[in-house]
Formats: sequence, C-alpha cells, structure tokens
Amino acid sequence: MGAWIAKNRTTVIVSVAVIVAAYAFYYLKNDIAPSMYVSAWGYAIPLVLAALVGVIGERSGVVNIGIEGQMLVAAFAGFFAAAYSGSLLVGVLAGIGSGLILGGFLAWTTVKWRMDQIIAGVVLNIIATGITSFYYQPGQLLPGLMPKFDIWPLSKIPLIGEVFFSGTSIFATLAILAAIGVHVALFHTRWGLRTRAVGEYPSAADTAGINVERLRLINVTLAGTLAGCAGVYLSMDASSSFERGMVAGRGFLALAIMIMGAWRPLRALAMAIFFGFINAVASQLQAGGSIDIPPQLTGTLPFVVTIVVLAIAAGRVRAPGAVGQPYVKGDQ
Amino acid sequence: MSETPTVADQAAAPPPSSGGTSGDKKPAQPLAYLLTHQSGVVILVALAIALLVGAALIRYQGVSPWYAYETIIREALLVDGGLTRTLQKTAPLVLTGLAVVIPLRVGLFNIGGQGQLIFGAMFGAWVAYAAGGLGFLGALCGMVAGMVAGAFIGWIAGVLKATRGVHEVITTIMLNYIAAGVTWWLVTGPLQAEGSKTSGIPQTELIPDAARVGAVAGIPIGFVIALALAIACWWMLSRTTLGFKLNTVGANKHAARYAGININRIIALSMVFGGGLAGLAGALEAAGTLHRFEPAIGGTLGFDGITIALLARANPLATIPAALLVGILRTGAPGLQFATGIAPEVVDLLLAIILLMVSIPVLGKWIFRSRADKVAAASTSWGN
Amino acid sequence: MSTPENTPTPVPADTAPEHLEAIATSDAVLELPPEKSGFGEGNVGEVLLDLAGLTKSFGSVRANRDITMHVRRGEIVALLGENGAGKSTLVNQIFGLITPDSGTVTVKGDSTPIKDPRDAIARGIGMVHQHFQLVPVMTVAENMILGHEPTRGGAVLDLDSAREMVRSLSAKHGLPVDPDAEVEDLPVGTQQRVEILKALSRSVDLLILDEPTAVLTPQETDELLGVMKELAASGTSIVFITHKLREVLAVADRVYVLRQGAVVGEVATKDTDARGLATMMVGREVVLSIDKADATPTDTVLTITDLHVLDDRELGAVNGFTLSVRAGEIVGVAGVEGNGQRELVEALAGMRKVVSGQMTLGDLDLTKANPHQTHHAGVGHIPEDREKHGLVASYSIADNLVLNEFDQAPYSKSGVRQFDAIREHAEAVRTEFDIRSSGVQQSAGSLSGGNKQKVVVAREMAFKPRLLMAAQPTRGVDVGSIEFIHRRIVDARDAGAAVLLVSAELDEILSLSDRIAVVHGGKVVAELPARGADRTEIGRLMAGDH
Amino acid sequence: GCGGSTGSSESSAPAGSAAPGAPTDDSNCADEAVFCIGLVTDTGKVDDKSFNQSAHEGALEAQKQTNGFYKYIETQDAKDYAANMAQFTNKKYDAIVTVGFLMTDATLEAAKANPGTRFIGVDQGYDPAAVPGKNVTGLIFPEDQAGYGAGYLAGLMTKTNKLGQVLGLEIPPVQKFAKGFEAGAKAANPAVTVTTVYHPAGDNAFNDPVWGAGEAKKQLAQGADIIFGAGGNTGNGALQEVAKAKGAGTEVFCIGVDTDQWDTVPAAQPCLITSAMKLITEGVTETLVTAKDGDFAENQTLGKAGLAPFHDFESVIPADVKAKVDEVVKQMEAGTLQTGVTL
Ligand SMILES: Nc1ncnc2c1ncn2[C@@H]1O[C@H](COP(=O)(O)OP(=O)(O)OP(=O)(O)O)[C@@H](O)[C@H]1O
Ligand SMILES: Nc1ncnc2c1ncn2[C@@H]1O[C@H](COP(=O)(O)OP(=O)(O)OP(=O)(O)O)[C@@H](O)[C@H]1O
Ligand SMILES: [Mg+2]
Ligand SMILES: [Mg+2]
Repeated sequence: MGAWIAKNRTTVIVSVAVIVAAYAFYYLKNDIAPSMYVSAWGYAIPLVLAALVGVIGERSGVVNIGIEGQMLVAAFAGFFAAAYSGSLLVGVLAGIGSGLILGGFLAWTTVKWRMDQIIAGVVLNIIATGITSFYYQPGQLLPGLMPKFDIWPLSKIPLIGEVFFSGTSIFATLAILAAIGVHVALFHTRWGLRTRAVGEYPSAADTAGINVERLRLINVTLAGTLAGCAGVYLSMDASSSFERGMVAGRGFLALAIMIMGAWRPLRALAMAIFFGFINAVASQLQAGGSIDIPPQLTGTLPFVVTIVVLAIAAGRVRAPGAVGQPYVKGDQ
Repeated sequence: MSETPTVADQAAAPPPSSGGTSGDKKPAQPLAYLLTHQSGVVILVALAIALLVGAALIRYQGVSPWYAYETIIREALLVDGGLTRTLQKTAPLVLTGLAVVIPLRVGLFNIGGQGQLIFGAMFGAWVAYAAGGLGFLGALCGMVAGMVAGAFIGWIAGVLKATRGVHEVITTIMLNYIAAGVTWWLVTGPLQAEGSKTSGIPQTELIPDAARVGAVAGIPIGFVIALALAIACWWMLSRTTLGFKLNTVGANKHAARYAGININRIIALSMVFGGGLAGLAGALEAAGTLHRFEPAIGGTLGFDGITIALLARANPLATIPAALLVGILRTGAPGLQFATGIAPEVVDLLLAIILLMVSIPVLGKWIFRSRADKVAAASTSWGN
Repeated sequence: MSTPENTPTPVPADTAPEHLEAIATSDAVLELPPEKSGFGEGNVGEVLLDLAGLTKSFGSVRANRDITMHVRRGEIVALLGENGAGKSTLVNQIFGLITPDSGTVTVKGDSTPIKDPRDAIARGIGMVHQHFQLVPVMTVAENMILGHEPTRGGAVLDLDSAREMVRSLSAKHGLPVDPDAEVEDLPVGTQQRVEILKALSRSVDLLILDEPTAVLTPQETDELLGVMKELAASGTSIVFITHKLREVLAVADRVYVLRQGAVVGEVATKDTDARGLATMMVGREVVLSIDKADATPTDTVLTITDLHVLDDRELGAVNGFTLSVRAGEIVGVAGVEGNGQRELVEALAGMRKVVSGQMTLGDLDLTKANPHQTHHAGVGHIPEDREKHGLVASYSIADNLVLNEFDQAPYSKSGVRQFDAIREHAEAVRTEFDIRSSGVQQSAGSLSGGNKQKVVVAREMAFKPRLLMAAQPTRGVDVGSIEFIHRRIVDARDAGAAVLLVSAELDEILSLSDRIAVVHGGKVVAELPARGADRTEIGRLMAGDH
Repeated sequence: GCGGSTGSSESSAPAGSAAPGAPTDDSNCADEAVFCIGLVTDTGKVDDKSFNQSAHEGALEAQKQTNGFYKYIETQDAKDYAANMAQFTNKKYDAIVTVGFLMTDATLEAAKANPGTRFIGVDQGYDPAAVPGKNVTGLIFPEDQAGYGAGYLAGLMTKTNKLGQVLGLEIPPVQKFAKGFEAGAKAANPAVTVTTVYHPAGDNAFNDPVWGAGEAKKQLAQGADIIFGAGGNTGNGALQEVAKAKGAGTEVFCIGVDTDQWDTVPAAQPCLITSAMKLITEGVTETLVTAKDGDFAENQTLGKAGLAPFHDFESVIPADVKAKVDEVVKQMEAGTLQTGVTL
C-alpha cells in the first residue's frame, strides 16, 4: 500500500485534492452542487462506456473512430426493436447485438483485410448515419421505462451514494463496473497482459506464441457490446426516443476522454466525470443568469477547459505502441 | 508484379522519396498511375462494385438504379448550370481534403477542418464585407483573412502538439466545438448584420458585389484557386525542401531531428497549412456562395475533407478527383430526390461503400492474385 | 536418418550481381569431404532438426535457395554469412514466422509444416530474435511470462511467481536482471539478457540465437557462451548466428556458411580458423586486423570540458566528462554500454540538452547548438541506432545520402530540390562506398544491414567533416563490411579529420584507436595510448574498478 | 397537429404523392388547372417532428383540399436552397413552401426571379422594402404570445416559484417562445424565477434528447416544478424526463411547444399540462389554399399561436387559474395585451 502510494504519488495527490474539493463544494453549495454532480455523472455515463470501447480497441492495437457510428446504430436498433417487439429486453439485446456486429465489422476489415483503421472507422460512421437516417421511423414509443433502483447500502454514503448509487440504472451501474472490470482485466489478468502486448508490440506477442489476429478480432468485436450499451443507454435510458444524429458527437468526445485518461479505464472514468462536471458548470453559468455570458460562449467552456488542462498538466501521454498498424507477419 | 510501385505505394503517407530523384522510374503522378497501373484497375473495380451495391440499394427503394445514376449525372453535370454548381461544391472539398492531407504527411490527423473552415468563413466574410469598397482587393483581403483565421485555429492544435504533446485529435475535436460557439456568438452579437438584428437571424452583412468571388465562363474562380492549390501542395510536397521536411518528419521523427529539421516547427507548420487551407475554403464559401457568414455555411465540408483525403490516399493531386466525386454526388442528390423521391442520404451510403471498396487492401489480391495492396496509412500516425 | 547432403549450391549466374559472380565460382569456396561433415565435438546425438530443400523468395529476392542442413541433439551449429545472406530468413522459417515456399522442416522426426511460433514453441523450439521481441513498456517479469503466464484461478496473473521465476532463472544462468524494471529503461545489453532468459524460461530442445551477441560487452558475451555450452552439454541443440568469428570458434561444433541465400559450405570448427571462415563467407581474404600508419595529430579540434547531460529518465548520464580530440587522430571511447556514451554523442550532435559544461569545435561553441548547426559546423555523426536515427527507411538511398544536406546547394536551389544533383551525388557515393543495391532509387529500408550502415557512413564522410563521431559503427555488420568501414574511418583520420569512436566492441577500439578514453559512470576514468594497451586492464577500468 | 402520424411522411415513400383524381406527376404544372405545390425543407427532414414536418403535413393537407400535386426536397446543405427551389420553378410549380427563417433571403430572390410562382416562407419575416412583389408571403407566428400564455399558466401553477426552460438553439423562434414564457410567468407571479438553458451551438441542437433530459433533471433537482421544453427533439427529451420524475403530474409538470405534444410526444403525457402552440400545419394549409384561389396576402401572413387543450389536466388545473389564463390569451388576441418581447 505504502509502495503503491509512493509509486502513484501524483495520482494520489490529485485524487485526494479532487475528492476534498468535491465534498467541500457539496456542503457549501448544497442547493446546486448535488444536482450538478448528478448531471455530471449522467453526462459521463455514455462517455465512459464509449471510452472503454476505445481503450480496449487501442490497447489491442486497433484505433476505433467508429464508436460514434456504433453508438448511433445501437441506439437505433435498441429503440426500434423495443418499440416493435414491445419488450425492453429485446431492445437492449438488439442494441448490444448491433454494437457487437459493427465491432465485428471493424475488426474484420482492419484485422483480416488490413484495411486502414481510420478509414474503416470513417466508413462505419458514414454508414451508420446513412442507415439510421434512411430507415428512421417517426411515431414509435418505448413499451416502458428502464428500471431505476438504489444500490443499498452504497446509496447511503453521502454524496457518492447520492450521485452514483441511488435512483441509478443498469447502464449507469454498468459504466462503473465496466471501468473497474476493464481496469482489472487489463492490468491484472492473462488476457490483459496479452492484449497490451498485442497492442504495444505485436511481433513480441506473436513470437511468444500469442495469436495476434485472433486476439484483436475478439477484443474489437466484443468491445462493440460496450458501444452497444452506450447507444442503448442514450435512446432507452437517458431519453426515451431515437432521433437522427442523437449521439451528437459523444463518440468522438469519448475518444478524447480515452486519450485524456491515458488509455487507462479508471482514469478515463475520472476524466469523463470531470468533463461532465465542466459541462454542468457551463449550463449552470447560463442558467444562473447572474453573469451575462452568451450561452454560445459558456457552451464552449468544457472544451476550452479540456485544452487548457491538457496543455498545462498533461505532458506526453503515450498511445499503445502499435496502435493503428495492422500486424503483418514476416513473410507477407 | 509486386515490384512495380503501385498508386498506394506512391501515395502512401509519406511517399517513398517523394518521387523526384528518379532517373529510371517515373515520378509519383497519381493521375498517370491511376490510368496506367494495376491499382488504377483496382480502383475502377472497387468503384464498380460500390456502384453495384448502391444499385441494389436503390432498386430496393423501387427505383431504377440506371435512372437514378443518370439523374445524378444529369443534375450534376448536364443540366444548365449543373457543372458550375458541381465545381462550386468541389472547390471547398478539395481544400478541406488538402487540409487533412498535409498534416497527415507529417503524421497528424486533423479532424478539425470543420472548425477551421467555420472560423475562416466568419472572418473571411467579415473582412470581405469591411474591405468591400476595395473591390477585387477586398475579395483578396477576405480570402487572406479566412486563411489566417483558419491557420490560427490549426496553429493552436499544432503548437500544443509540438510543445506540450497534447494529442491533436483531442484539440481539433475540441476546437471544432469552440469555433462553432465563438462564431455563433459573433454572428448573433458583434458581427450580426444590422438588418438582421430585429429579426434575430444569425448572419453577417452581405459582401458587396465587387468583393465577391464569382465564376468566369461557368468555371467558379474558387475552383480554379482550389485546383491551383492542390497542384501547389503536390509540388511543394514532392519538389521542395519544405516538402522534404514535412515528409521526413512524418516518415521518421528521429531521423528528421538527426537531419537538423526543427520537428516542432514542422508539426506546427503542417497544422497551420491545414488550418489555412480549410479557412480559405470557408472564406471562398462566404465570398463565392452565400456572400455572407451563416452558421450553416460549413455544412459537412470539414468532415467530407477526411473522406476525401482518405479516398485520395493522402495524395494532394488525387484530392481533385476524390472531391469531384463527392461534389457530383452531393450536387446530384437533391435532383435525385426530386425525380425519384429517394432520400438524399443514399449518396452518403454510396460514398461510404466507395471508400470501403477502394480501401480494402485485399481487393487487389483477390483481383490479381498478387500481394496485398498497401493503402495510405492514415492510422499509423495515430499513436504518435 | 541419412547423412544430409552438403554439396555447396552454386549461385545461379543469371540472378547474381556481377560483383558476386566471381565469388561464386572462385576456388575460395570450401568443399568438405563428406565423411567429415555432420560430426562435431561433444555429446552429439540423433538428428533433432532437419531442413530439406528450404526455399523462400521475397518478391524477386531469393532469400533462401534449396537449403539443406541438420542439427543434432546437444550440438551447437553456427550460421555464418554476410549481411543479407539469408540467415534470419532461414531460422525464422524454423520458428514458424515465415512460411517456406518449398522444402520441409523436420523437428524430432515430425515434418508437418510449422504454422506459427505457437506451433514452434509447442515443439520445443525457443528463439532469440535479431530484433528485440520485448514489449518496451512492460516489466522484465511480464515480458518473461508472456504467452505462458502463471495464473491464479486460470485468469488472474500471478506476478509474484513470475518474479520468482525470473530470479531463479537469473541465478541459474548467471545473468542478473531486475524483474520489476521496465524494459525500455534498460540498457540494450540487459535487454538482450532478458531476451535470452525469456527463451530459456520455457524448456526447449532447440534454441535459436539470431545475433544475440551484437549488443553484448565482451564479458557478457563470454557469459552467454558459457551458458550455451552448459545447455548443449545438457542436451539442448543450438543454432547460433553471429558475425564474430571468435565466438563461432569458441562454442560451435559445426558451421554452415550461407551466401546469396544458399549454403556454400559446411565445416567442423576444429578443422578451421578465423581466416578460413572469413574467406568462406566473403569469398576472398579478409583483413581481420587493420594495419594503419601512426597518427600524426595536429590542432585540437574538439574540446569537452566538465560536461553534464541527462538521460531520457532525467537522470544524470554524463557526469563531468572531459576529453579533447585532435585533428588526425582517432580517440576511442571504451566503456560498458549505458555509461553515458549515447548521451554524450547525442549531446555533441546537438540532439540532447547540455545541463552544464562546455563543448567546443575549434573556437566554435557547440554547447547550445542544434543538430543543424553542429552538422554545418563540420560534425559528422554515425548514430548508434541507424534504423531509428540514421535512415528514413521509406526514402531512397539517394535521399538518405543527402538527409542532412538536402537544403544546401547543389541539392537545393532557392528551396527547390535539385534531383539531378542529388542523383549524381548518390551514384558517385554508391560506387565509392560499394553500396550494394539495385540502384540509388532503391528504398533504404530494403537494404541489408551492412549496406544500410554503409549508406550512413558514406553520407557522414562524403561531406568531409572536421570531426567524425562514430557510435557503434559496425554493430551487426558482417566482416567484409567491417573491414570496409574501418578502412574508411582510418582514411578519414589520415585526411585530417578528428575521429571520436564510441564502441562497446573492445576489439574495435583497440584496433582502430590512437588513444583510448575509458568511461565509467558518465566520465572518463582513464586515458591511455592505444599502442600497447592492455585488454584486461581496460576491461577492469570499464567495470568501474579503479 | 401532426398527431396520429398518418404515415404520410415516411421518408422512404416517393416525394410526389397524389389524392385520387389529382394529377399523378408534375408534367402539367404549367397548366392553369393543375395546382402544383413544392416544398423545400430547411436542413432537415420532413419527419423531424418539428417545423419541417409541420409544414410538410400542412402541404399534404393543402394538396388534398386543392386536388393538386405535391412534392418535396429535403435540403442537406444550406447552400442548396436556391438550387432546390429551382427544381420546382423549372417545372413551373404554382406554389413553393420554404421552411425556416434561414431561407429568408433565398426565398425573396427566387420570388423575384419567378414572378409567376407563389412563395410561402414559413417563419420568415420580411423587410417590406425587400419584398419583390405580390407573389411572396412570409408566414409568421406570434410565438411570444404562445410562450406568454404558457408562462402565465406556469406562473400561477408553480409551488416552488421556480420554473425551467430547456431550449434548442438560440434562434429567433425559440427565443420568442422563451422570452414570452418568462414574461408571462413574471406577469402572473412576480416572485417566480425562470432558469433558461439553450443548447450550446452545434449541429444537433434540435436533435439531442439526451442533453435535454439531463438539463431537465438538473433543473428539477434544483427545485423547478414546471419545465418548458422548447427545441425540437431536445425539448422533447426534457418533457420525457419530467414525465419520468417523481411526482410527475401531481407536483411537477411540463409544457410542450409548437404542436399539441399530447399527441406528438405521448411519453410526456404524465406531466404535460399544455403546449405553447404555433400552428404551422394549419397556417401552411390555409395559405396554400388561398394561394390557389389567388387572394394571397402579400408580404406577411400571421399564423395562429396559442395554448393546447389541457387534456387530462383539465381537472387538475384550478378553475380560477384557467379563467385567468383564458383572459390573458383573449387580451393578446385582441391586441390589448403586449408581451413586450423583442429580440
Ligand atoms: N488524473 C486523475 N484524476 C483523478 N483520479 C485519478 C487520476 N488518475 C488516476 N486516478 C484514479 O486513481 C486510481 C488509480 O489509477 P491508476 O490508473 O494509477 O491505477 P493503477 O495504479 O494502475 O492500479 P492498480 O494498482 O490496480 O494497477 C483510480 O481510482 C483512478 O480513477
Ligand atoms: N520481409 C522481407 N521482405 C522482403 N525482403 C526481405 C524480407 N526479409 C528479408 N528480406 C531480404 O532477404 C534477404 C535475406 O535477409 P536476412 O534478414 O535473412 O539476412 P541475414 O543473413 O539475416 O542478414 P543480417 O546479417 O544483416 O541479419 C535480404 O536481401 C533481405 O533484404
Ligand atoms: Mg499505476
Ligand atoms: Mg539477420
């Protein structure tokens, strides 16, 4: 423990400082702070899920800029499957399934066909926009609401319980569990070691007897399910409708979150919440009306803050070494 | 067979030796290769497959594919003024394509074309209006202003990348939002046209006639500028020492440093170039199409630029046919809906399929039973 | 099992470049009496590995032609050949990294094709690759267990037992490494040690070592040779690739010599010597020790005073380094790798910030100069890592030859590159430095290692530098090319250049230098004339024993 | 309203459609007897549940009533407005509907170039000096009045004296609704505070229900008990969020916009007390029908705006509140009450 703290001094200091500040604000501005935290977390949920898709893909050596498209199709498929079948479960499964299929598409084209990963992602996004717009149907309704619940006893913790564990939903809970799960899996399991090796230095993995192509195929495909969850969350949980273009750039923001999180799941979780919080601050500035800043300018706050924070603090985070490159064995 | 360089090999970012010194081989001329080389055939086959898939899609809508394609071609090229409109649409696409190509050569992925363009359009429109009294000179000022504004946005991303190591993908995404917000604020506030203040319409003053960029004999001047810049970019990249520096940084940063190249400056410069080109695209849209700034001026030009750069495999000259293809499809789409009722999104699907087909490296293998074709490596720059 | 054939395969005249044609037909090619072949020393047993008719082409390059060879249990077989002869290609086929065009690989009687490394590992083959196959951002322990991870409950990594494994392996083979160190932070010699331990971490019947000693110090090399002998004694077969004949003679039982992708000879080491092996490889006599005139040094060109430089981890690497080099002399910097040599050279080349101290070239201050300025001040720099710093692989030879002069006349006029001038320059240099390629437009990345190095050497010498810095100039280069590069370095000295030679190769230092500076801990611990220098004394100084 | 979604607006259906006995194609539009209607959307689609859809439905209805022919083009790029209108004028369409204030200038120019064609610009207020002739009318709506009425109702209903508005992009029609709402609320209840958030500029400002829902949730948490959702699907997201909240329909309420959203957003029914309506569909139909008959109000047509029925909340809203709101609405219609909204 002591050694871990020594090794991660900056992380520990930053985390403690952030947590202290968060509680201070919570107790000092009790009229608005809780709602801002809730809003921040609500904003962060799809970003976390989507950023994890990016993390898994890039840790395996595959850039996924098609997350936006994966989410869009999943939101579409989930919503309409639920509407037509009359079952939320069917919708959720359809959404996750569509994420899986698109993950498979990205995996197959980039790994098997060695298509440029950026191009594959761009293609995926265009197709997703086209299809969901083309086959959009107005006037459909979800058969019901996604369940909300409290996670006792965590929900009793001041602030944290209120924000993360009460009145929460499956996907909100999943976002936390997935971030922890992917972190543990990536850094503490056999799969994770192999995945990181494949993403950093595939020929080292290959010569160690690891099937690089297969691992990449599996990872990128399965990560699609998380993109599916993010999409389903948007159309079935955070709102109850599907609209064209409703992902509204969240897939790309997730990539930014992934990079800000230095390709680490828990850090990405922290960054998504941070980003969500700045968003809440931005709309609070607008709503508060005390200072008269045009909403267009307050709206840019999260983006300005992100850039400034990165410029001051970030320094050089390093992408997985082999990201973007198809693995070609010696003789091909 | 695999010994001869293919289009892809030549165009891959960065290209081997940027053409040039060849005594025994032809220099990299994508158009020539397109016509004479194996990859040219691969591209044609890819296009044909894409059109067939598109045909199936259109058929499924209950419309004759033949009629649909004919309509697009007719609307985009044959009807009165169609060609002019197509070229008008192509011009900014060439530029936003180049705005992605140049940083890509240095190993940077500029997805900020949209923001750079919007910013360029805003300031281009404003300066052209303010300097409208100068006539032609005013138009020129507008274009320079647009370029500078776009370049400024690009420069921010470039400098942060070079000096602070902030990933350009983050900054360019963020700057897209910031540019949209700032221009929106300007156009509803300080720079809003006097006449629009009561109605609240977000638009700037109209650029006076004399300072607009029109067309000569049906050829938009903007298109000529875009063509000239595409050729200039190609020349710069393949023939000049500056191009050599850009390519070298993209090919091997360490070697570039060793060779005495100031990497940071080149990285920032490439983004300045990219931003400037996108900004110019915006200024041209303002001066040539809408004659003022409106927030919707950018359309999807910035993001189309990515598609075009990838279609062109990071080759400046190839952005011309790639942009023309997009221009034709987009110009023909409304006419297609008018004639057949097919929603214009079909064109995006078509474009996606074309990009997919053209970019499948194994397609060449399937056709020629030869080694897999190498495709421009956009994503190999991602990790840097 | 029949005795494998070993008739040398003549190089087909139609594809061989002229300059090699003479070699192929020269009588220097050794033909061995059949009865002698296949029997080395030691406890050799049955044939473990049998290659029959292996052929592999890359496009028009025929990297391996009809190769037939075998290795017996407990035998150490060396593969010798010039750069690009096809050694790595051959062993990569045994390890399943490359699929042969034709021919069979039989391991322990099983001749089903080896699909991939996984397959090779399953059959008891281990390999140390020519290029490191280590994940730089992972720890030694993590690298070591990759592919055969100890786990708890089948999924969770058991890093404790991994560390334990590293420690016990280290101890057993006398190759110390820290299991928790991140690989990218380690000096190359240590990385190589990790590679070797990694290969030994799985029990193997056949161990392939592709130039494992290229980056090792003499001591480390000796340790490795010891390990190899032990392994062979316990029944492990070893295929050993190296360019250093001393090592071949020290451990190998038999040697196969490759040229132009074909086996041109096979010999038992007890029947040959260094000169014989070199001749077999290159096809002519090779001068193994350079004969040079005494130095006639004149003015001091380079003065380094109390220099301090940090490494990538911001730790002091060069700590108070003081040295001067005069025109017309070669000063060799001897030292175990990782004692600040790399940082010193990079600082001199303007690629690394100087913390304090001073460097001057004549009366020019280089302390704050950037690479551009140092180059134009007359500093030639043959970098240690040619693939990373020295070359742009995707560029042509011609472009690489003007990599740091590209914006100078006559290669550029007002910012426009002059391709005719560039080509003419390249043609001339290519002839002068004997760069073997299809032409000056061939991409540098497709050259063999020795020829890549020649491109770098040629570029740095062509502009007649006042100071030539050569860092590990012959690493991984075959004997023929070593001879050539050494000759050129001495020529540069004789033409009046000051030469700073940095090498981990003590032999190289001893044979080339006029003066030797031994470094340890980032500073010079002794300066002595090369003539009459004592190997063991220098070795002791290098180890920090002073 | 566009309630009941007749399916007439499926995007995959051919754009041209005809009632029985009506012309089946546009080859005879030049013919006096054949009434051809064209519609050009703002960048958006005819099933956007917003102004494009309303106008589209109005045009469809007009086609039925006039026994004419109707076709639309969905604009993808703001720079195509002129070209898209030209598709119709080339075929000598009789009336062209252009949707959205962004097309103001383009519509005037097309009207100038095609004096024989009648143009109806939805949400377009023209400067009388710029209007080229009698063939163009801007169909505008007193959104501020609808907003005022809704705000007045909300001001009387609120228990917490806190109201919220979740809005789309900050553009004139939306601003008028919002400022009207605030003015009405303050007029009814000076103690009230109104929290207003516009979607930050972006391409999807009207298509981001997730953002709308998030903002609504936040405003509820900060004590607002009535939320006005005005901004296409973004606003709808807010309505749906309120409908899911604890106390929906008893303690917290929502107010819709544009059409009677009781029909268009059924998921909002648990909280939807009324909608601030702007009757684009009816306006477009009526204007087109009069256009066919020839008596076309040049320059400007004032469409209707008002409050939608209370539906299930008829019994929830106290009678005196209803009476007061009724009174205010009547005064606005009569012109005796000004909302005081300027942009
Ligand atoms: N910049 C940051 N701001 C706030 N919290 C952070 C930041 N970086 C990391 N954290 C938090 O610190 C904790 C540890 O993160 P880190 O990524 O360092 O894990 P780790 O040390 O690798 O964990 P393990 O010991 O399980 O391998 C996490 O809870 C993470 O959310
Ligand atoms: N993947 C490849 N593609 C094309 N050519 C290759 C490839 N790998 C090797 N070659 C070529 O095959 C020949 C043999 O290369 P190989 O690496 O086997 O040589 P080597 O004997 O190991 O040389 P060195 O001593 O420099 O390591 C060389 O001409 C090389 O350029
Ligand atoms: Mg850590
Ligand atoms: Mg080799």
